Amino acid sequence: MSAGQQLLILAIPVLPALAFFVLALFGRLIGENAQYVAVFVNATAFIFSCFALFLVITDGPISFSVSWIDLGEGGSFSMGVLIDELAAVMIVVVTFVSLMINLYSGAFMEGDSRYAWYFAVLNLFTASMLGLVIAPNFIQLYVFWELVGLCSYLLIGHWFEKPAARDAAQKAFIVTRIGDAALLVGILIFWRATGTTSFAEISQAAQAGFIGGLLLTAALVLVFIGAVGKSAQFPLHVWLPDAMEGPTPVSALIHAATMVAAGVYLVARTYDIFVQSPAAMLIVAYIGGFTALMAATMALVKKDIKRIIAYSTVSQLGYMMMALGIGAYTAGFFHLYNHAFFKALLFLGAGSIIYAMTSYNIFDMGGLKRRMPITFWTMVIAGLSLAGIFPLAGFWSKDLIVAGAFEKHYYILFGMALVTVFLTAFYIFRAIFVAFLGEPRTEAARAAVDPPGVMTVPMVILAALSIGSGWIGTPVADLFGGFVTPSEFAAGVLAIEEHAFSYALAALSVAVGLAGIALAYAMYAPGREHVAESAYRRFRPVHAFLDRRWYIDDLYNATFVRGAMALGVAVREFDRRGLDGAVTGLGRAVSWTGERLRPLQTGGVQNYALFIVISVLALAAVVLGDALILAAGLLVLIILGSIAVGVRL
Amino acid sequence: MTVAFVVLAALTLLAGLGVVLSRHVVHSALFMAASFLGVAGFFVMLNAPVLAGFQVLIYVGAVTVLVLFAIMFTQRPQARSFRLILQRQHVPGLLAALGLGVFLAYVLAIQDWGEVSPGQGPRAVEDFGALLLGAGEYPDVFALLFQLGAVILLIATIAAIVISRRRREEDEL
Amino acid sequence: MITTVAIFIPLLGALLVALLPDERRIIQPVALGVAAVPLALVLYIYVAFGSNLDAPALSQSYTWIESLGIGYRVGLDGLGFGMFFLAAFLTLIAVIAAWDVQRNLKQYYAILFLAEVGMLGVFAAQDLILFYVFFELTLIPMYLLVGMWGDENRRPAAIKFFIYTFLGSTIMLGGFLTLGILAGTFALEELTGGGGLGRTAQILIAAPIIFGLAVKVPVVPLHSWLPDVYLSSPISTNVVLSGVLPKLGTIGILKIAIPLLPQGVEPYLPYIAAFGALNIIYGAFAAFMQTDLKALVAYSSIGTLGFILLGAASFNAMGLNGAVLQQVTHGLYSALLFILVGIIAARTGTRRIADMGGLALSMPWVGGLLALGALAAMGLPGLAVFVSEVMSLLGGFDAHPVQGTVAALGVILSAMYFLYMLARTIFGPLRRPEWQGLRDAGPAEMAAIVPPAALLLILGIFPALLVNIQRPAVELVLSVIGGG
Amino acid sequence: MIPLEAYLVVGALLFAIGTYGALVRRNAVVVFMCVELMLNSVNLTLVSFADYLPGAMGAGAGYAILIIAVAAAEVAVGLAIVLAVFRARRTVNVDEINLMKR
Repeated sequence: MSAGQQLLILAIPVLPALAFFVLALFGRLIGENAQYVAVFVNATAFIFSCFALFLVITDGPISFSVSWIDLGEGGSFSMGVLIDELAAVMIVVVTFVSLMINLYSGAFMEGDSRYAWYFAVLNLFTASMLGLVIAPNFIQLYVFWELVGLCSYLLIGHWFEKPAARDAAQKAFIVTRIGDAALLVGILIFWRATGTTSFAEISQAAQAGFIGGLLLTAALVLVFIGAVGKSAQFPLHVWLPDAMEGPTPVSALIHAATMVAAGVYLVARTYDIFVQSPAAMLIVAYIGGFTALMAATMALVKKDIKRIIAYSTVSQLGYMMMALGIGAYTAGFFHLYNHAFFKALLFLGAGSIIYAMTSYNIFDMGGLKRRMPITFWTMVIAGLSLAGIFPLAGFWSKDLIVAGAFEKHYYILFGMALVTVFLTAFYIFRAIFVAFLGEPRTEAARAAVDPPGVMTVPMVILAALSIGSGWIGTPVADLFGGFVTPSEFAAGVLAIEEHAFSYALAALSVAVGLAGIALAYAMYAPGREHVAESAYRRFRPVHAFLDRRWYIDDLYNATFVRGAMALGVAVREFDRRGLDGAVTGLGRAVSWTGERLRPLQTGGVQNYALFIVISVLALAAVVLGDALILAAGLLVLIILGSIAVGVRL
Repeated sequence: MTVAFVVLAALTLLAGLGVVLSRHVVHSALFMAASFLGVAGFFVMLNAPVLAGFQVLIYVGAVTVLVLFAIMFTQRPQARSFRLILQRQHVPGLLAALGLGVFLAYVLAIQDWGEVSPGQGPRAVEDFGALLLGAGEYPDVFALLFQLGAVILLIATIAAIVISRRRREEDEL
Repeated sequence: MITTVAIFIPLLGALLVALLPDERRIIQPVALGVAAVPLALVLYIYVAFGSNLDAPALSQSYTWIESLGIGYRVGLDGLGFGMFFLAAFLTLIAVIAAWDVQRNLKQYYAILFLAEVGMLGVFAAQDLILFYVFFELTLIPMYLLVGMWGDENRRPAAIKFFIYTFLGSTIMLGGFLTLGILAGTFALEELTGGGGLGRTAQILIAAPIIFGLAVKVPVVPLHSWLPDVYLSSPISTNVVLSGVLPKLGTIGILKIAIPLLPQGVEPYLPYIAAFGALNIIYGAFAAFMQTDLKALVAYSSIGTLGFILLGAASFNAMGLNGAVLQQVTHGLYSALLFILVGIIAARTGTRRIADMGGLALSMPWVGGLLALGALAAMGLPGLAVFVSEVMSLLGGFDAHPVQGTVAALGVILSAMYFLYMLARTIFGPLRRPEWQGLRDAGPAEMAAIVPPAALLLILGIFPALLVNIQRPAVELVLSVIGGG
Repeated sequence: MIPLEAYLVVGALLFAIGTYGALVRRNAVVVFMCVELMLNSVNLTLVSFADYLPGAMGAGAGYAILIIAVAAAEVAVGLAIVLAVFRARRTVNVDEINLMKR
């Protein structure tokens, strides 16, 4: 490919990065114009991304790199670009959602005291995410992996005056950092075993037998723990709900569409390695399936609309992981792609509500349907898509996953997936019914109106995509499945074969979803509050268990957080008392000994002279070497010494 | 010769003991002068009359006078008791000094000095000059040491002046 | 010749400053000028000789004591160049950051320049005895800087520092002398590879050398002098103390212990790596519960230095390069953090973490750069520490998987305490209403904190700027190890 | 001919006597005198070496000159110190001058 094209593709991540530096350094000068810079940069990046996608479609994968650190035979790292079909779709999604969010944020963040800084970090995030997506090796991936974590930290903590936001940011960073450390160790293992960090070369090395068996599984599990941290899978899911303290557009971009999907993307990216360890694949599948179910149950009882959507995100990411784990590669990534649109839309809808009124609690809302029609209808579309109702986007990918689990004989996972479908439909429509139907419950809800156009336009665009994005992967014309496919190698290992589209399974999953919506209507439709109330009374312990997030956070607090603090105190005290005490004690011992020896220093000049003479005699005796003289001399020395000491002046 | 040696040795050593043991400081100083004279006599016997001259001039003359002056400046009524002029450590001191003397005498006496014959040293003043300036067949290290000695004397003179100078505030004491 | 000039210019500077009248507006510009000269020379060397540090213009060799093979031999190599640069750079920063030195400013600068002579000399010395001389030459100025301009605990702290590190360096000197006398020369170049000594002799000699250097680094559990001294010293002394002084120890390991005694160091490697990991974990846990902001930074420093040990113990290109680079990056971030801590303490009147909060609201630059420094310290990509840490880890894990894994877990711990620190100092609501009007960093303060921050960023994005310089030297060391 | 050893033994004994005095006398001036005795004994030894040993090349005499010079310097400085101490402390007794002890 030509240098011009390379430059153009490089510009995709570099432009937002430049925008970050400009906005961060000159933010005060730029002020309110920051959003125009951001939107312009993102639009450009989006157009370039589309161009890259076009190039990939016509010419195949793009790949080039420059040396970053070169140690000759000692190994070298490069920073490069690898845009294959997977990455091409991903960068388009990232730049597109990012563009939408930048548009939306312009109005949403109006009047914020750190307006330019917000856009700066948002752009840094976009740049990092793009850098991650196009990474051809683990080192580059890790670099940007950490950077998106940083951006997430900064954006969750954007309103850092609020202790809740500050603590949530801290929690998010630390929890994901645990995953990152595992990922790092995984990278270290790969480096040690294969001497490279490139995805392709590691895969080849593994095929050639340089790494295999338990070690390969261990390395992959560690890499997967990294993905678990980023994608908020069990047991590192605890940060994502708290992360909702950040501005809502941030949640839409980072905690729904892009960054949290990075974990899934990582597994997809390294799929050729993963498929070589069936044990690792099983772990991925079961962690994913379990997370999907668990998060869905937690979402059932939440009152905060953003948290409901957050748990939904955890749950949906679990789906994707499960899909990858069972070998339904295309389905998993297809779901990621669809999910990005409808989940971003859900968050933007929530953001619109926040914009109109200050509370996140759905029971403070009510009756918003008439007052905020655009928000309502887009939310319904997104909800239907999430619930997997035909023919919206979510249906196509979710159905592929459910069907995949069935066809590959993972019946437990299939059962979990179906239950999750039901729960998903229930909780999202519970939120929609409570928030939008009936009568307003507060003054704020009564006064709510739809947000300005700059915010609704992205929502409408995303709504359209929530309906239609899945249509490129229908069984009639499976464009997506023909484009993003596992490599021939992975397909061979997994023995993937074409399956006919199962209408029965599709009908089943849609029916389950509709049943969920129906139950939600039965319990939460206007005038039926007593149903929910009686259900709550009957299942109070279960409700408490779910509301306390299965007590997982409490468990972590009691064990890890307390443990680390106790250890910290112990080390501090050891350092202060023990170690420093030992050194001080040594000093004391020396001065004690000195004090005891002090009488020897009589201060009398002649006393010293006497000792000199005695020492000379002793030395002379030694030099003479005659044993007798030596003994006598020493005897004399001892006698004289004791007399001299006795003679203290 | 032997007689002279015995007399000189007796003079030197007894006078030395006198320095140590006499109760009066002035007596000590005079005994010291006597001892120096004995050493000067030895120098004459050892074919070094020049050194003997130096010895008399510097030690018997200058040093003794200096010491006497110091005694004049610092003397206060002396204790009459002999014990009080000595340190409390006089017994170990005596033992140590005896040990040293015995040891030195023993070592120097049993040592085989090889072929010895008197009359080897520089006898004339001219030879001394050559020796100190490192000329002739003598080792040339003395040229340097000689100059160093000169410098030391100069410094010592200055130092003595500085140290013993009365300061104004001391006058008030 | 250039090297010698660069080393001794500060000595002239010290004299010059001492002769000037003791007024800040006269002293400070002159001191700045003096400090800028070595830095300018280093930059000139980088530009003109970057790829060719062996050039004769940079090295000098005079015999001093011929019978013992001791000589005045200086020259730059890739191992020392980064630190040579950093020593010059941080001295300049320290000169700027001396705003809390209230009295005897000219004596302060004069002593600081004396210390600079020692620091520059250590990194350029090519002779064991010369190395030792410069090594000790830093000690007394540092002792004076802490002991005369520190806070109320300065005296005991300074004495502890002096005795502790002097003990270490004396033991080290014992090793040096044994090595030099047995081998008949003290020139590093001739000693490389062991100077003809057998394996047993090398092992025996390596022990005191490594121990002595470990005190200087300091390696846990020999670190107990460090917190007291760091806490007591004025800001600008901290800059040098944390940025350069520990590297006297690590450069000794990298430039002397390993290439000179390859077989002797080899049996100790697993332990060195283990102590590196211990440093990382111990430093993190000790930092975790500190109540004093400065103490937290001090302990974090102990932790980060562990990566140098880990990388050095790897005996492979990746790890050694990482260790050499980590020396520089650690210096940059710790200097930055100590200055910022000093500014914050001066503004708020406290160093207790629990008493702070929301400082980013009133001091965005100070808070932002504190965050940047903390993020750098915890190894965030894009900032230079990440590069060196990852390289050290890759190399270290390659050679010592268990120690490497433990060290990698330090990544979590460092994130924990630094985020905890950020959350309680710059984030959150403003703790006291009167802090609303706290002044953000002024021009002088910005001049002290922006350059290290910028360098962290530049080296983080383009690590090759330094890696390419040090790479040939590391390869030389590797060839010694392989051949030895 | 008187044997060399005789001179040496006299020198040794004189040295011992000087040592004894230097160790036990309280009066600083006497201590100085005793030190002078020791120096003289050394001189005596050196000069006898110079006279008797052919290999000495007369070096003993040279050293003796130097010792005399140093002794003179020492006496000058030493007595000056004694004077200064006496002025400050009103005593020349060595065992009373132990300010360095504390």
